[in-house]
Amino acid sequence: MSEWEPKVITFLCNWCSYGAADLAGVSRFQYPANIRIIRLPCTGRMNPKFILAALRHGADGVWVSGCHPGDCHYIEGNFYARRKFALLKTQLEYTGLIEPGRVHFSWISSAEATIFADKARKVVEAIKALGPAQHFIKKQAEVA
Amino acid sequence: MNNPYLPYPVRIDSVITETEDRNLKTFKFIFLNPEDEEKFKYTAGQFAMLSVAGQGEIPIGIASSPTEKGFIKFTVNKVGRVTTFMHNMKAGDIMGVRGPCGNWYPWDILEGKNLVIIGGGFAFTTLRSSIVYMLNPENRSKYGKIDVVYGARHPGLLLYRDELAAWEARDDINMHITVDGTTDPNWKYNVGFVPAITKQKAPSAENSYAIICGPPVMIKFTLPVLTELGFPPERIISSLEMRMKCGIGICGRCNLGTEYVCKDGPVFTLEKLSKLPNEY
Amino acid sequence: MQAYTEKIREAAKRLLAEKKVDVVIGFRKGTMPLMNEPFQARTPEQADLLVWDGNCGINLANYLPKRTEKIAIVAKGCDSRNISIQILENQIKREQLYILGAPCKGMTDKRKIQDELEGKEIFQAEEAGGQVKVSGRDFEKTFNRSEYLQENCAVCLHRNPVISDEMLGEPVQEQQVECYEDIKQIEAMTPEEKRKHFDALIEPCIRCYACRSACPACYCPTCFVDESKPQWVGKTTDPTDTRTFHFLRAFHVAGRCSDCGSCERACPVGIKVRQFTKKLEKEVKELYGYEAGMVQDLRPPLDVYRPDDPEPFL
Amino acid sequence: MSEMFIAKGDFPAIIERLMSRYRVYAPVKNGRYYDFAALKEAGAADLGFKNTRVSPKGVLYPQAERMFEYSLAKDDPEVNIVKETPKDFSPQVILGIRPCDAKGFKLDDANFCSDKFKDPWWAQRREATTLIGLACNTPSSTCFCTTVNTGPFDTTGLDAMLVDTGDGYALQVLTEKGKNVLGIVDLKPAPAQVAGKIEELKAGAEKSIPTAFDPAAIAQKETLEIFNAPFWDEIHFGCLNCGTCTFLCPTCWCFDIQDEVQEGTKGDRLRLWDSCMFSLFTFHGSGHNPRSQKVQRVRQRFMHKLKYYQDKYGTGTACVGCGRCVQACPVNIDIRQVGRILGSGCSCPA
Repeated sequence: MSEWEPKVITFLCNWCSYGAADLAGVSRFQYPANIRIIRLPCTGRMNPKFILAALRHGADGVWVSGCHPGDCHYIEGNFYARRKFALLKTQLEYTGLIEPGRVHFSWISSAEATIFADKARKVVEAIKALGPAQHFIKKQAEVA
Repeated sequence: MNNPYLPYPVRIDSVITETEDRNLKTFKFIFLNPEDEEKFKYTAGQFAMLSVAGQGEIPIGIASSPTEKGFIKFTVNKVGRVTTFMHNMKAGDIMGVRGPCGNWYPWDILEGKNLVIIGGGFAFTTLRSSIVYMLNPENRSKYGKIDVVYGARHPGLLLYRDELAAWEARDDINMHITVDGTTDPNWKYNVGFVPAITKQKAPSAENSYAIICGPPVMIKFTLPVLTELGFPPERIISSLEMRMKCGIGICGRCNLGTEYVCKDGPVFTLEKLSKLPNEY
Repeated sequence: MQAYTEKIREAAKRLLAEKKVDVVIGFRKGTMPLMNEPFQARTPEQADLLVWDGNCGINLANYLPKRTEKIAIVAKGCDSRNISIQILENQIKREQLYILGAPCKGMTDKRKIQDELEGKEIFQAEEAGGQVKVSGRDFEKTFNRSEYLQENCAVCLHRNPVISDEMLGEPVQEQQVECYEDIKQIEAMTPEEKRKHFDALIEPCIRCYACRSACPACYCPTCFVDESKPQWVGKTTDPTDTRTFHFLRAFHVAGRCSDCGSCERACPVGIKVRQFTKKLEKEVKELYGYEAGMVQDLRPPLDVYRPDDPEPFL
Repeated sequence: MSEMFIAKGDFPAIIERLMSRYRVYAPVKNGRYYDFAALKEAGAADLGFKNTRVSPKGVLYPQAERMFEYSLAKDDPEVNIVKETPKDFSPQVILGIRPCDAKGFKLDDANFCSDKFKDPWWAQRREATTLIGLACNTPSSTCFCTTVNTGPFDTTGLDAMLVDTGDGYALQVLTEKGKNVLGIVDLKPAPAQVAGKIEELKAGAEKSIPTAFDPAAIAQKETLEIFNAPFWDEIHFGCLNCGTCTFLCPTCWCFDIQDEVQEGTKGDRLRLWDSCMFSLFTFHGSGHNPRSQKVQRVRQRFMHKLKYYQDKYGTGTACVGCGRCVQACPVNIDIRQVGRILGSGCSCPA
């Protein structure tokens, strides 16, 4: 598996973290190419089903990032998201669906390109350390 | 063992957008294996299960007529998962067709009778099949007078407009095309709801059968008109829609009393329907 | 608790006769030992069929959403908490309801009693005092009800109804119990052990969704398992699909679950599905100090926020 | 046909002999409940059961079954062509099936194999399966098989039947199929007194099952009269539409067909048990739902079992009285009670 590179589905809020990714790009900051970005209007749009869907379809990790609490473009979207994430992460780990370290959350503003690149590296590193995801991938149904 | 669930592979020969809202497209299929066409021998009024690999299957009335050889046609409304997917498919794509399923309009009984065909909206597909079938030179003499009342909300929603115009020009079929309303100053046909136009044209019930297909609300208001014109329930024929999966009377979901709509229907007389639970 | 029977009948007759309500929702005696059937009395005569004992485990709040008539309903602690959630979530209006509060000493777990009988079949069961006497072909046995309660009842902290228009009895004393013992045991496991534990737990699942259907907090117009565009979860008993189902089902009731145990009671194959929901209950309590339905106008935790909410996920 | 005898001590060896030639399904204790499972070792079979939690229909008609497979890869010359999946229809035996469940298979046959269409998977598995039943000496209190035209010693659906006589099993071979399968094991003729013992057990068992309702009375009623009767309001109230009854039932055959795709390049067409209790069951793509209300779905289940099937086939109800739904219903809706109400036409305390 030396050539294995993780796939990390990354949900970024349009107003902050996506801007940070953009800025990181135009600033030519290096960050791993393992992340596959999906733009969301707001982390408040983030549905736990999206994360499960990504993992079911074979993502090795998921990273969700949005505006810092208090800076939401829609005033309070990420405040709601925050509660969902807290419960979701605990429950994912509690039920053993995924190992700790496969699902990441962060708040990154559109100015924080260095932080974005840095976090991207950390996320990919953590997921690499865990190896390929195995247990929660939907395979061909085991049926008669 | 012959597997009734296995679709015949077909190639999409053409896709025609029928209506202005682009929600209805007519798919013309050609069987990949010519011998399958022989096995898929159908009668006007039957339906088939259209199968898209990876999406699922849907029951759709056969719009082509058994007298049209070499292809089969279906007009599909975009509503759910399979139909939406189909609307994005193109000529040349491969999919599947299974059937034919269900019963058909009782052509043996209808011989020598006058026919009043009433259709609304996109429920005109098996009626188109029936009309083409009857107008075929070999068959036309078997039936008496044919009256067709066909309505849509506005002219842009009528199906098969070229054919409607051609039928309009013939003298062996009386077309009564109508729309609920139109802003087209050149509209040369009727304006009004199907029940009203049926009442106005008042086709004779003498030696006649009525076949009616359309949205429930149209059927609800047209049935009293037909009764008024003197059609008894056993001479009013309709076709039901149900959610279906197997299409061959096994999977159970289209069950109505003792009948399976997919196998024992979808064509029922009003008399038969009055004895069945009204869960359709 | 059987003393409630007379009071329920009396109240039902009165409310129906005075036309204060159109129906009274309660239980009637079941055809099976240790079972009662949810029942709605529409006439004072039918009110005489209403009963109450330790076999009223199904959460009656389940029969309320989207109803329009005036309803009297018998509510245990958990039922009343679900009713208040339903009121908050506009499933039913408070004005429509006349709540007959039933302080509760827990519901009998039929399966636990059955387990003690070495496969022998119970023909009859009688409840008296704190005891259940069961009998069958050539046997008779008496159990202390308190030792054979549904697991959720054994660790219930809110036995008294939180809202009511009329109480059927004096409030009972609340229990002082450690209610998260099994959750803590699971928390202490390694990720691998956790996965194995839950895989074994849901292995018998036949995906009938009885747990969802029995849940008084499940009333989404379209359940996620029924969505087809996109389809979030497959419909076979494939392990990943079953895991997804149980995970999302529990997550959907996070902070709205009163731990009434209806899901577990309804499961035809005996899966302890509460192990999913109880953890979320614990987290919600620890993180946000919220317990489902305990305070009338407090919305469920995923519906609200505080600017200084903890961020344990960062 | 002839009556044989197997001493209990010899029984495991007999199962092993059968296993050497056939896939053998037998009741196996799994936690609190019994299930029919393919035996890996003879000792796992446990005939000390009342009945299994889920009916054995899954042996012939699995809860999920791959019907077809296909490729979705663009460069595959056979892309999008749906093809049959190879399947194993080798001979198998269900050992210890109760007479009611075996009778249930016969009722299912009418649905799966009609005059016009044969369900290939059901038909082939059915053909490959030999049913060695086990008579019920001590029926459960929820049993009402005798009401619905079968019984604890009913042999109609079976190829052979075992009767537990205490120290051993008396074995009646009933069909050619049963004879062929059991031909591979050494059997001793039953001692003379066994026949009397069987009669005694049979009489005792039948006597212990009360008549629950009158199917003929339901058959005689007008469909629409009971369909529109007011008692459904009361019958349906407690129902959670959980579908447990339909999943456990030996004669609930309804299924769904679903496509599942793996990695976008290949996929399966699956069929899965479905239930008339679910609102999605009849939900049209257009949004219309002919059975959108709970009361309609509950009515459909009972009407189909107790009325429509009787009217359609004239061979009695689509219920074999196994009592599983009565035992497992979380809200204690009792089909026996419903049968009484349908037959009498009212919900007065019947």
